[in-house]
Amino acid sequence: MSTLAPGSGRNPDPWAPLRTTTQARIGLGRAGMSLPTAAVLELQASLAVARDAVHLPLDVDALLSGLAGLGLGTPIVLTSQAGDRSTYLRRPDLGRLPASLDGLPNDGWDVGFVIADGLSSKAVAEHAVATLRALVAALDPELRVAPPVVITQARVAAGDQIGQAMGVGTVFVLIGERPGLSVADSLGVYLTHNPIPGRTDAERNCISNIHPPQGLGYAAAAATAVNLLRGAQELGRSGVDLKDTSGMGEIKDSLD
Amino acid sequence: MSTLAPGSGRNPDPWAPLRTTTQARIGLGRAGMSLPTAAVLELQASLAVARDAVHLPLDVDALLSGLAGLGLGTPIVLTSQAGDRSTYLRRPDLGRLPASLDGLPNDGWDVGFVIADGLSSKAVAEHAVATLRALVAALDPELRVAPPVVITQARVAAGDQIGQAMGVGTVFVLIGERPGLSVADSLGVYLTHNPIPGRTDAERNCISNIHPPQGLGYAAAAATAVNLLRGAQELGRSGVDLKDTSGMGEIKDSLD
Amino acid sequence: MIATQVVNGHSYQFNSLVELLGKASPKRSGDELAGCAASCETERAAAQAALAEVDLTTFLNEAIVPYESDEVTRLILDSHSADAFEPISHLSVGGFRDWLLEIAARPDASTTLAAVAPGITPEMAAAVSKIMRNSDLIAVGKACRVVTAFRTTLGLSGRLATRLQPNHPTDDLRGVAASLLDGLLLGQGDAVVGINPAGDSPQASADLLGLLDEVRQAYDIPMQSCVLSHLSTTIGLIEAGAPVDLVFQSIGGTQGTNTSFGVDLAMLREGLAAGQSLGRGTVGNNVMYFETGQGSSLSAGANLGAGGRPVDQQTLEARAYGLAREFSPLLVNTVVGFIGPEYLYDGKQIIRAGLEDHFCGKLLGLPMGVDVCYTNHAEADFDDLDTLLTVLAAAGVNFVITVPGADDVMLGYQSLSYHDALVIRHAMGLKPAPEFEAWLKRQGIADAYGTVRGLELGASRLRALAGAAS
Amino acid sequence: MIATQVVNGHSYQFNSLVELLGKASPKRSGDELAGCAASCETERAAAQAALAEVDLTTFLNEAIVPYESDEVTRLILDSHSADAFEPISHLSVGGFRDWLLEIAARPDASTTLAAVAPGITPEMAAAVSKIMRNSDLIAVGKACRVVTAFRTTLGLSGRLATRLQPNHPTDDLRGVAASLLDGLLLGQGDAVVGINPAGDSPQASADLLGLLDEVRQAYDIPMQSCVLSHLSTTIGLIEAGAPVDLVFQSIGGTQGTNTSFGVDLAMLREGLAAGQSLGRGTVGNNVMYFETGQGSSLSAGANLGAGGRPVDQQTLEARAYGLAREFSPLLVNTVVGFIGPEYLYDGKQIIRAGLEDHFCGKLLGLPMGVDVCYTNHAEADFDDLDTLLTVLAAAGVNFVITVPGADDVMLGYQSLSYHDALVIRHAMGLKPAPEFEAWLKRQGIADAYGTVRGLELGASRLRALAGAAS
Ligand code: B12
Ligand code: B12
Repeated sequence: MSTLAPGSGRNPDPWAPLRTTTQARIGLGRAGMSLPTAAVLELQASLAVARDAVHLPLDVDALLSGLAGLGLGTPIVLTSQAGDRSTYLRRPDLGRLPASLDGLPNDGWDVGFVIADGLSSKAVAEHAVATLRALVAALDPELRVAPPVVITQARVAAGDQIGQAMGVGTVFVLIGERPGLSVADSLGVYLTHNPIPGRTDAERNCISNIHPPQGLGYAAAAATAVNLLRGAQELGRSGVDLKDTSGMGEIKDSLD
Repeated sequence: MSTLAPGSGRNPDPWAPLRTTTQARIGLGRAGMSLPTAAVLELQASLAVARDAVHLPLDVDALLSGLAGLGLGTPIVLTSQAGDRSTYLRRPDLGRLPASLDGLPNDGWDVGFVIADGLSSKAVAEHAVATLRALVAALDPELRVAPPVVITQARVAAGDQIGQAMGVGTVFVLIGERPGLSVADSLGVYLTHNPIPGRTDAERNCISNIHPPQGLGYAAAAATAVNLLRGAQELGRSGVDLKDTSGMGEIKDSLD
Repeated sequence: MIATQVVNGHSYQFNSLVELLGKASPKRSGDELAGCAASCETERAAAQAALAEVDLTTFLNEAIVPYESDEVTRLILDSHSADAFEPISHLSVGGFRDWLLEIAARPDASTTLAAVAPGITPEMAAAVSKIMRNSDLIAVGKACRVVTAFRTTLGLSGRLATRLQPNHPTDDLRGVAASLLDGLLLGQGDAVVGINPAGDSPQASADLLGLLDEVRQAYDIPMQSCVLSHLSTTIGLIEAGAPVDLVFQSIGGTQGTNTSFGVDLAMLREGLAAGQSLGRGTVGNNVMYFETGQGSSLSAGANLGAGGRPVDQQTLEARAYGLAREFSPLLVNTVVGFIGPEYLYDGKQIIRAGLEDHFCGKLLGLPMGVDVCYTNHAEADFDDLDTLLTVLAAAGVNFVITVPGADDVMLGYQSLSYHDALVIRHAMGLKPAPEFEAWLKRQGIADAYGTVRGLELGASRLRALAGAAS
Repeated sequence: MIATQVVNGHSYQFNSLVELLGKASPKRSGDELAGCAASCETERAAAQAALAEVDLTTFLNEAIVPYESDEVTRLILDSHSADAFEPISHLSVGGFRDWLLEIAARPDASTTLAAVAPGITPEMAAAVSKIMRNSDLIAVGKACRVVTAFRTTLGLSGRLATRLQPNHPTDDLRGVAASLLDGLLLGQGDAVVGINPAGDSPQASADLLGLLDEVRQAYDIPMQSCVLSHLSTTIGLIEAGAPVDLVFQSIGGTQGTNTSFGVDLAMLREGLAAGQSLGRGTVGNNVMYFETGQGSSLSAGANLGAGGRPVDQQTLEARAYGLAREFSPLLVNTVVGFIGPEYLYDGKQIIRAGLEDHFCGKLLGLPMGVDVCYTNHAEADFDDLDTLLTVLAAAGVNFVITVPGADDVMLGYQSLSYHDALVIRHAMGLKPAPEFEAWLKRQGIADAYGTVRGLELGASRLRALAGAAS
C-alpha cells in the first residue's frame, strides 16, 4: 500500500542517501494527501520533547566545571531579572536585564564572553564549552580576555549591560537558540562591538546553528567569529555594515 | 443604507411590536450577510457582563435578611467542597458535596428548601426570596417545612445530601441557572422526592427560567411546583414518570 | 492488554485499552476531571504511539464498557457487521488512519466509507480520531457523506442546513413565532425548526407543535419541526394525536447515562415506532433527532468502563453515536460547547471536540450536525465560534444550530446567529437543502443562484406569520 | 481625542487614539507586555464601542506615530489618495465595517475594494479589524483579491500558492537540494522557493542562488527563487551579478523597528531599483518579498507612538503593510506565530492575529501570505496550525509557507508540511498558480484536473536534481 512510510516496506528506501545530507524530514511518504501515521506520531513525540527542552533548567555547576579547563579566569554567575521560566518566556524585557551588576570586575578587556541559557539550556550544556574553547584557540593571543560570565533566564541583549559594566571592547554572547523538533541543542553566538545598553540588533552580528555534527562546527564558528571581530575592530562597529567575508571576492568567480 | 441597524434610520422599525414578545435578538438587520456593527458591539458588551455575572459572589447576608421574613425558621448556611469559584467551575463533583453536614437538624419534615448560588448568584439575589414566598403560600399548610438551607458554590445534587441529612420527604433546590447574554438572572427549581445521594437527574423534576417579568412568574412556578409535589407524593417518586399536568387532558381539545 | 512505549528515554506502560484510550486523548478538562487523562504531553505521545499499534480486531474482543452490564455495548457488538469490517479487518489503528486518508483522497471515497461504516465500532472510530490531527478529521469527515430525508433532503454535497431554534423562556407562542419569522426571513430552518420547551408540560409542547404545523402548512414550507420534550412526553403526545414530525431525545454512550436521562433502548425503539407510524415525511422517513455531547456520562456518574476505570469522554460520545445509528435518525446534533468548562475548557478544546464528534459520527454513518456554541462560564468567545463553524463547513457538516443574534434566551448560552449561517454559506459556496432552497427562491429570500441574502420584514408576506400566532 | 463609553454602568474614558486602539484590541500577550491592553473584557468592549464611533477622517488628522519623527508615518500620510478615500470618507470605523461587509457580499466586491485601497491608511484598517469578528475578517479578506506576478501569477481566485522553504543549518547545497526535491515532488514552490541562509556570508548566499537558478533552468520550472539575506547583502550580490529573482527584507511598522533591522526607506528603494533593473520576471515584474510579524517593534523597543504611549502591535503590523505597498511586492508574508509567546501567547491568539494580518494586508492592496507556524515555547500545537490554515484558505490567502515534515531544522519552529498544502488544496478545491500548475501536470505531479497528488521519487526525472547539486 502506498500509505506505508518509506523504508518500512520491502524495497530499499530511495530517499536514504538524500537523508544523510539533511536532518529535514524529507521523503516521508503519503497517506492520501496527508502525512502517514508513522510520521505524525513521530512529530507528536518530538513536539513533546522539544516543549520539555524549553523548560529544562541549565546545570550551572556542570557548565562551570567545563569552563574551568579553559584558563579564562574564574567565571562569574548571574541571573536575569526574570525570576523563573514562565516569567522569562512572557517578559523578554526582564531577560535583558541582569538582576544585579554589583561586583562585576571592570578592567578594559578587549573581549568578553557571556554564556546565556536562552531558550535551550541543552544547547549551552552541549556546545558552549567546546565553542568557547575553539574561540579562545582562534583568538589573537595578544587580546586581553575578561573572565567569562554565565547568566541564566537571559536574552541576547543582557550582554550589553554586562559588557558595559565590565568595560569590554567586544562582547560575544553564546546563547541557546529556541529548540526545534529535530534540533533542540542549537547554539548561537552574537557579537556586539562597544556594548552599551540600547544597542539594536542591527548593531550586532550573529553566528547561528552551532551544533556539530549536523550544524555548524566549533572551528568554523570560531573562524567566522574571529573574522568578524577583526572586522568590527577595524570598522569601529559591528552590525549590518560588517559582513562575514569568508570566501568573499570569489563571488564573481563562483557565479560564472 | 441597508446596513443600518433597524430603528436607527428614519422609518419606524417594523420589528418593534414583535420585540415586545421576546427578549430574543430579532430583527437585527444586516451588513451584507453579517450582523451589523451595532449588534456586534452590543453582543460583545453583553458577553463581558455575562462573564462577570458567573463570578459574582452571592451576598449571603442580604439573602438571609430576605429569608427572615418568610417565617420558615432560622436559615442554615453551608458551603460546598468547592472552595472557590475557579474550583467550582472545574469540579462539579465537589459542588455536589456540602463541606460539612454536621449539626444539621433532622426532624422528618415533609418539605425542605435549599437555596444554591449555582452559576448565577444574581438569579438567587433577585428571585429566590420571592419564589420561596410564592411556594410557601401555595403549599398545603398541613405540610411540615424544614428551615431553609443556603449553600454556596453548589450544584443541584447538593440537595440530595442535605435532604437526606435533614430527613426531608421532598427537597426543592432553588438554584441560579447559567447566565446568558440577555438573561443573567434566571432561577431554576429542582424537585427531588426522597432525596438520597446517588439520585440521577431522571429522578428529579425541574421548573426553569424563573425571572419575571420576561421569564416564568413566581406564582406560576409555585403552582407547578406544588402540582409536582402532590404528584410525587402520590406516585412515591419524582422524575420522568411525573409530568407537569397543568392543562393536561385538554391536549386533544387544543389539537383539534 | 498491556502496552509499553518509550518516548525520549522514558518508558510508559498502559495496562488496559480503557487506560490507553484515555491517555491517547488530546488534552481536555473532562478527562482530567475523570482522572483518565495523560499526565503530560510525553505520556500522551507515548499512548498515541501505542494505540496506533493496536489491531482493530482488539476492539471486537475487548469491550470498553462491559457487555454484561451495558445494553449500549450489547447493541454495538451484536449489530457489528463482519462483512463490512472485512476490508479493514487486518489493520491496526495507525493503519486505519492511513487507510482512511488514502480513501478520502479518492473520488469514490463516500461510497467506500459508507460500505465499511457498519463494520466500524464507535470505539474504533474514537481510537483512530485520537491519532488524527484536525486536518485529518476535516479531510475524512468531508469524504463521508450521509444523506437523510423527511420533508427536506439533508447531507448532500455542497449544502449546509440549519436548525432554526426559536426558544422562549415561557414558551410564549407569539415570542416563538417572532423568532421563527426572523429566522425564515434569513433562510434558516431547512434541517428542522426545533424548540426546546422551557416547561415540562405536555400541553405547552402540544401548543408549540400546533403552531409550527400551522405555519408550515399556511406557507407551504418544506420543513420538519420538533419540540424537544423528553421522549416520554413526545410518545404521549403522539398517542394524543399531536402533529409530531420528529421524535427527539438526548442520549449518552452508556446505559447508565441514558438511565440518568430517563430513557433506555426499549423506550427509544418505542419512540421510533411511534414516530414512523405517523408517516408524515414526504421525501423520506428518518424520524429521529438525537442530541449528544461530551461530558454527559461523567456528569451523570455513568462513565466507568471495564475494570471500573473511567472511560474518556470522547470514546463515550462515539458510543452514543453507536446507539443513535440503530434508529436511522434524520439528525444527530452534538451540542459541543453546551455543558461547560468542566468538560471542554476553552475554545481550543471545543473546536477539537467539534471536529472529533463530527468525524466519528460521520464515519459511523450518521447525519452529523453540530451546535457550534459556548457558555459564559467557559473560556471561549465569538471568534472561537467563527473558527469552529469555518472548519466544520470545510469538513462538510450536515447542519448547525442557529438562534436570533447568537443568543439563546432560554438555554443561557451562545450559539450561531442566523447571520453566521449566511456568512459561511456565502464564503464557502454552500446552499440550503434543495427543497427548502426552492422555497426560499419562491419567497425571494434566496436569489436565482440559491444564494440566501435574506429579506426585509416589510417585503415578505411571511410577516403575517407572527401576527397569526397571537 | 477623548472618548467616554459606558458599559454595564461603568464609565470608561480613553484619552487618545493610541490608547483607544490598544484597548480595543482583542486580548494578546504582546499588548499586555507593552502595557497598552484593556484591563478587562468590559473595558475592551467599551473601547470597541468607542472606537466604532471614531470617524475615518480622524486617522488622517491624528498621527498614531508622529509625522515628524517617523518616516513610515510620512510615507503613509503623504501617499494617501484623497480620491480613493472619497467613497468612505463620511464613515465612522463602525460604519466602515458595515460598508466592507455590504460590499463583500456583492459580486463585484474585489474591484470596489481595490479602488478604495489607496484611500485606506494602515491605521484605518487596523481600527476596523478590531471590531470585526473572525468571520468578518474571513468574509472581507476573501473578497479582496490582489494579483501579482513574476514568473508565476499569484493571488488568482481559486488558487493557493506555497513558498517552498528548504532551509539547512549549514546552508549545505546537497541538503537544500534534497529538501527542494521533496517539495517539488509534492507540488510546492509556486509562490517562491525561498531559503533563509543560516550564515551571513555573501558567498554562501551566492552559492544558494546559483543552485536554485540552475535547477529552475534545468527543469524549466516557472518559479522564482529568493535567498533571504539581509537587504544589504542582496544589493551587494546583485551588483556582483548573482542571479537574484526577488529582493527580500524583514520590515516593521516604525522607523525605529526598521533601524533595528538595519534598513530604511532609502535602502528599500535602492533594493527595489536593483531588483527591477535585472528584468528577470517573465509574466510580471513584482520583485520585492517582505516579511513582517506582530511583536517585532516592541521587541526592538520601537513601539512608541504619539505622546510616548505604546502602540498596540497589530496597528504597528498594519503600518508595516503601509510601508510594503510602496514597493509593489510580489509577496508579503506575516510570520504570525514565529517570534514567540511573549507576543502571541497561544493558538487562539495566533489564529486571530493571522486572520487580522491577512485582512489588513489585503485591504491595503497587498498580496498577503501567512507563515502558519508556532514555536515550541508557545502554547500551540499542530491542531492549531490545521485550524489556522483552514480559516486562511477560507479567507483566500495568497500563499503559505511549507517545509519538509512541518519542521524547519534551521529556524527552530514548526510551519506547515508540504502535505498540509496538498490536504487543504484538496479539501477546498484550490489549485496552484496557473503557470506552475501546467508544469506540475507535465511532470505528472498534478493530475489532469490540476489536483496535486504528488509523485514518488523513483517515478520522476527530477530526482537527478538532488544529485546534480553534489
Ligand atoms: C446543562 C443542561 C443540561 C445538561 C446537563 C449536564 C450538566 N452537567 O450540566 C444536559 C445537556 C446533559 C441536559 C440534558 C437534558 N436536559 Co437539560 N438543561 C441544561 C441547562 C441548559 C442548564 C442547567 C443549569 O444551569 N443548571 C444549574 C447548575 C448550576 O446546576 P447543576 O447541578 O450543574 O445542573 C444539573 C441540572 O441542571 C441537571 N439537569 C439538566 N437538565 C435537566 C433536566 C431535568 C428535567 C432535570 C430534572 C435535571 C436536569 O443536570 C445538571 C447536572 O446534574 C438547562 C436550562 C437552564 N436555563 O437552566 C436545561 C434544562 C434544565 N434541561 C431540560 C431538559 C428537558 C433536558 C432533557 C430531559 C432533554 C431530553 N429530552 O433528554 C435532558 C435529560 C436531563 C436529565 N434527566 O438528566 C429542560 C428541563 C425542562 C423542564 N422544565 O423539565 C431545561 C430547562 C432546558 C429546556 N427547556 O429544554 N441538560
Ligand atoms: C526570532 C528571530 C528573529 C526575530 C527577532 C525578534 C525576537 N524578538 O525574537 C525577527 C523575526 C524579528 C528576526 C528578524 C531578522 N532576523 Co532573525 N532570527 C530569529 C531566530 C529564529 C531565533 C533567535 C533566537 O532564538 N535567539 C535566542 C533568544 C533566546 O534570544 P533573544 O535575545 O530573544 O533573541 C534576539 C536575537 O535572536 C535577535 N536577532 C534575531 N535575528 C537576528 C539576526 C541578526 C543578524 C542579529 C544580529 C540579531 C538577531 O533578536 C532577538 C531579540 O533581540 C534565529 C534563528 C535561530 N535558529 O536562532 C534567526 C536569525 C538569528 N535571524 C537572522 C536574520 C538574517 C534576520 C534578519 C536580518 C532578516 C532580514 N533580512 O531582515 C532580521 C533582522 C534582524 C535584526 N537585525 O534585528 C539569521 C541570522 C543570520 C546570521 N548568521 O547573521 C538567523 C540565524 C536566521 C536565518 N538564518 O535567517 N529574527
